[in-house]
Amino acid sequence: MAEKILKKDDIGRLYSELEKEYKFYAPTKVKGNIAFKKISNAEEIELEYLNSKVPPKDVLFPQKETIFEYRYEGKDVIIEERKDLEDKLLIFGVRLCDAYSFKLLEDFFASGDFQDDIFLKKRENATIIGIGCNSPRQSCFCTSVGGHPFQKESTDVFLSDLGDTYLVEAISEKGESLLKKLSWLTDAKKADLTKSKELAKQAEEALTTKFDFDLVTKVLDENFEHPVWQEISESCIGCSSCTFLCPTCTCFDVIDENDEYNNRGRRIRIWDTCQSCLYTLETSGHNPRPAKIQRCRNRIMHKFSYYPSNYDCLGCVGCGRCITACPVNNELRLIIDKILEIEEKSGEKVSA
Amino acid sequence: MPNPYIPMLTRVKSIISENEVRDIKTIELEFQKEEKYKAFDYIPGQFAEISIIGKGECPIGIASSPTEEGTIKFTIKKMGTVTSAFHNRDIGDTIGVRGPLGNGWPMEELKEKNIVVIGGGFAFSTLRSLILYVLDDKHRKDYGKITVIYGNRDSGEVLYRDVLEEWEKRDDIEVVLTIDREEEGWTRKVGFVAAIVKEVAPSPDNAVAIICGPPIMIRTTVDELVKIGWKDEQILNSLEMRMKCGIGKCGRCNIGSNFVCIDGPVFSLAELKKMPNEY
Amino acid sequence: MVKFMGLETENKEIENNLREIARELLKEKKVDVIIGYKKGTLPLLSQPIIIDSEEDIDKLIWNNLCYVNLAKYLVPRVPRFVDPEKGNLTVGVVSKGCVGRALIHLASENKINLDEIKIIGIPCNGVVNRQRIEMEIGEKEILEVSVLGNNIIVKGKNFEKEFPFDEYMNDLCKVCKIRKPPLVSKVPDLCVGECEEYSNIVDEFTDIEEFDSKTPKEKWQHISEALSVCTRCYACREACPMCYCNLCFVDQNKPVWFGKTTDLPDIIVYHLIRAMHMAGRCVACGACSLVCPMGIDLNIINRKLEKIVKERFDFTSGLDPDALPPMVNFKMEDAQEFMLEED
Amino acid sequence: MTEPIVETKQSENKEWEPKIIAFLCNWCSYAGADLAGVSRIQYPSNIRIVRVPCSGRINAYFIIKSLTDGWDGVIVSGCHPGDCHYISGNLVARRRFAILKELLEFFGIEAGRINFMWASAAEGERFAVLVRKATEIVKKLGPNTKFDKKW
Repeated sequence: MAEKILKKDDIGRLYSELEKEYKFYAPTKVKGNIAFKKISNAEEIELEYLNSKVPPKDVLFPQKETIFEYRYEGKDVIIEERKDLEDKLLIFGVRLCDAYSFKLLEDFFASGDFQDDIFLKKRENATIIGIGCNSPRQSCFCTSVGGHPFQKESTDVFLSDLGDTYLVEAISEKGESLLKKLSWLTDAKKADLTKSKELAKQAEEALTTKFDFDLVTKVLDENFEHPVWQEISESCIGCSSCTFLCPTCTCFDVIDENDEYNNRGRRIRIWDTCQSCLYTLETSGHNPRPAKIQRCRNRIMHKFSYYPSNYDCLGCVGCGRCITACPVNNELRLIIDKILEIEEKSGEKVSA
Repeated sequence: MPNPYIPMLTRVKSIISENEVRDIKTIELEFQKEEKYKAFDYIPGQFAEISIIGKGECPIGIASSPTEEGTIKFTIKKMGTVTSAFHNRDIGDTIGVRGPLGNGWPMEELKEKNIVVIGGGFAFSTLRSLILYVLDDKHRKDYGKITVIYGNRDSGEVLYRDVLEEWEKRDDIEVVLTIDREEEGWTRKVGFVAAIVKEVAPSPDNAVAIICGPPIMIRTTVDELVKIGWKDEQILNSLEMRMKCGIGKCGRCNIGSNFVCIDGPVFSLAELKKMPNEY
Repeated sequence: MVKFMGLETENKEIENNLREIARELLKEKKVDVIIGYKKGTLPLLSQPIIIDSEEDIDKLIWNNLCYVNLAKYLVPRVPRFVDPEKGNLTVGVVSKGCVGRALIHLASENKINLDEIKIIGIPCNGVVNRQRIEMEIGEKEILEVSVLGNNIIVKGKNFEKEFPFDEYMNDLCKVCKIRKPPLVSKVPDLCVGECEEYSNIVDEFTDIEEFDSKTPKEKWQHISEALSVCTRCYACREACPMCYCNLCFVDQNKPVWFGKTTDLPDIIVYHLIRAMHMAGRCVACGACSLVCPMGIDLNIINRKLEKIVKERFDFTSGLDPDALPPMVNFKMEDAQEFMLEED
Repeated sequence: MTEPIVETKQSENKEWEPKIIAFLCNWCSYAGADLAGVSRIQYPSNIRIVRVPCSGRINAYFIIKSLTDGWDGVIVSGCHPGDCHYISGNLVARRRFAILKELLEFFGIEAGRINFMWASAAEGERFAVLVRKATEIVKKLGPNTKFDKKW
């Protein structure tokens, strides 16, 4: 299908046409931060943004989510499954690193003998409209983890910001059928395509942080007990900013919430984090990961060693949120540097 | 694929208080729908997420054997919020069950082999399941000699007295019971499990040792076994870990890249030695 | 390699003094390790650093971005502050006023032995309110920050903006009366560097008058809106030097006291009870607000607490290691106007 | 929790009545309430009493948890200052209550929902009067909705 052009002034029209069919999620300003929320007005859409504070995984895997509801009738329990999973979702204006995270999440939740039906159903019913990242931040490193500021593959429809207009490309079948509904879009010219390509190139060049993650994985696999972990975890204060703002973190806790006056309740899941002491604390009092060193290590190992060995890809999309969020600036780039230093040092020894 | 987080509903059929202190109970559950029971196809050593809806969920090893038809059993010690709530249940109460989960004891690999079962204290539940399974008429011929070494702090803590007595009467299974300290009226062995293992000295030839118990018992027992020629591959353990989902999604029960809930809970000592020491 | 970013400031003198003192302390073996700040890798940030050799001394910095309260690393001690053989090491702590206060208050709660630390006092003129600046800059990337005179100059691609420092410093710093670590008469050689003796701190609390005069409805509106974005990551708790409990009340599960979700009632309850626990203990460092990834401003609550404690119990935390904290203390004549009485 | 609860939060037909949880210290206020009962002094039936060893046992958890659990008001009553069975439990508690009350006000939550009082074992009459007063305050404030969760 041919590429189309969407004028920036026509976003409102796009919204009002799609809003009837889809639950329309878009980046919008909430208390000074960009967040993906279900919007009720096209004016709220904020497309000129760096990236959202809380990643858009929040839409498909919200911080608090009902697994099922229940009712007590005497000694009987009646379980009611969720009915809203069939709603059609539209996630508009997602950065490409986050769009890629949806693929990772989907692969993770679909892996193994048990599939997470709740997430997968939502994912199936969600259409993702991605937007190219013209000016990546200093803390971004998507190209090192197999992404790209203009990586179209993980979206359904792809937008690139050409100044006054957006170039619109349908990437998947879902995207094509969505574009068919927007028949009023004009056709793109060759110059627009060239411009988009140019922007992509510029964006790629703007990314200065680059890592060889194959090497990182190799070093991590060999150095579980290395003293560098002590150094890495030293200044960590054990808050969970990095994990809560991570687009690929999936850990959750399961809780029963009761409405005691009405003999009903719901089993919910809420985000949990490997940085919390309670995460692994057993009822007996034994804790397999009792200190910060183990918890910090678990986070890094999970993303860059366990993920590759279990799912054959890195558990990171290079969005840089953990880098900007860390309050003590104990950030990922430094950690990776320290890990790679192990390899350099051992290399020196061999050559010496 | 149905939502894997939704429990199947069962009812409490019977409750047995297992020990003198009365903080361990065995609860027998009957499925509310017959077809759900049919679908609940498990082997010894697997566990299930059982929940009191409104209180929470916890992973418990299945104590009954697939050969005991009609119901499933769990032995629960009163420890935290959910397990305490289990101790307050009455007959007829509704209980949710999700499972079976985990890999369980490798029943196929154990065939034709001698089995040495070593248990300590309350961790005997999945071992009970295993022994009942092997002793069943349908399966007995598939397996070799069975030796059971079961240790407890005192005689009041011995679980499953009825089946133990039955086993002691049989001649195709050797049962060695022990308690830590001498006690009046106790006619069986006295001493820590490791010491008894040394005394019994089970032969490693064509055999597999299955060990469940507190960490200190496991460590000392494994030392003894290694001394008399057992190999790491022949020693099986069942691990415990904090779990929420039981299906490899909630993240917390990983040891290295393995999840205890889906790759375990049964690991051989050889496998454990390859994993980081985070359990 | 990641580039470390400095902050161009005019207080080089403080920095030089600090390094001088630190060097001497290490050389004369008065301390085993020093904890201080070093340059961060992002503008508007600094990093804590632990130093045990003289080579690293030049990494120590001091500027208006040093907002982490270093007392946090002493309770409990990070592994490097404990020698497997010698036990607790003597730690030199680069301290602005509030870090010094935190250390002294923790000593009054018997969490720190003042003989095992040295306070390297620094006169602080306030830390930059980074969240406020980030929010006002909005969706543009900040690449460089400098403080010159009374101006914070923020530069990025195609923009440069100036913020007056006295307005864009952290709200608690604006009203701070204890800018240098307090001297402790009982342990006279506790402080090296610039410290000061404080007696009778007068505070009018004019800054929260406006909020205090609001109607309950307006207050609720403000508080519930501000807190509604909380993700319950507990960064505020983890950054707070006073939050050292092994198991926080929100994590307790036998029994479960309060909900863990991000529903508004649960968020409010968390912040309310945490505030309760801060009464008479908060040292007004503002770390909780400055580390919040969502940029929630908790300062106003801390100020209110300070006011209640000052007015009711005439107590200022972190001045005297021998003073009994107000919440474990009582006076027969404490005001009780709030108690229900017969008409 | 799982057992059916007979009482419902609001009876729809009648005029709304607040539900108040009262934590009474074992030595003074509980005995005071007892005395009020024995002396047939009437006080509102809105309160449900929990006996605690000392008002010093009560911290913010109990009070806030009561509010989150749906109680419309909380009363804490202990011995008069100086009369505490444990010498100073009520005095330490008084500081806690002062802070909690002011904080609630600051958060914009109706501080009138929580009421503190002293009542000795001999003051059955006073107990009844104060409970009446507290009930009126809470009744005026209306149902406690700030801590309601969405269902």
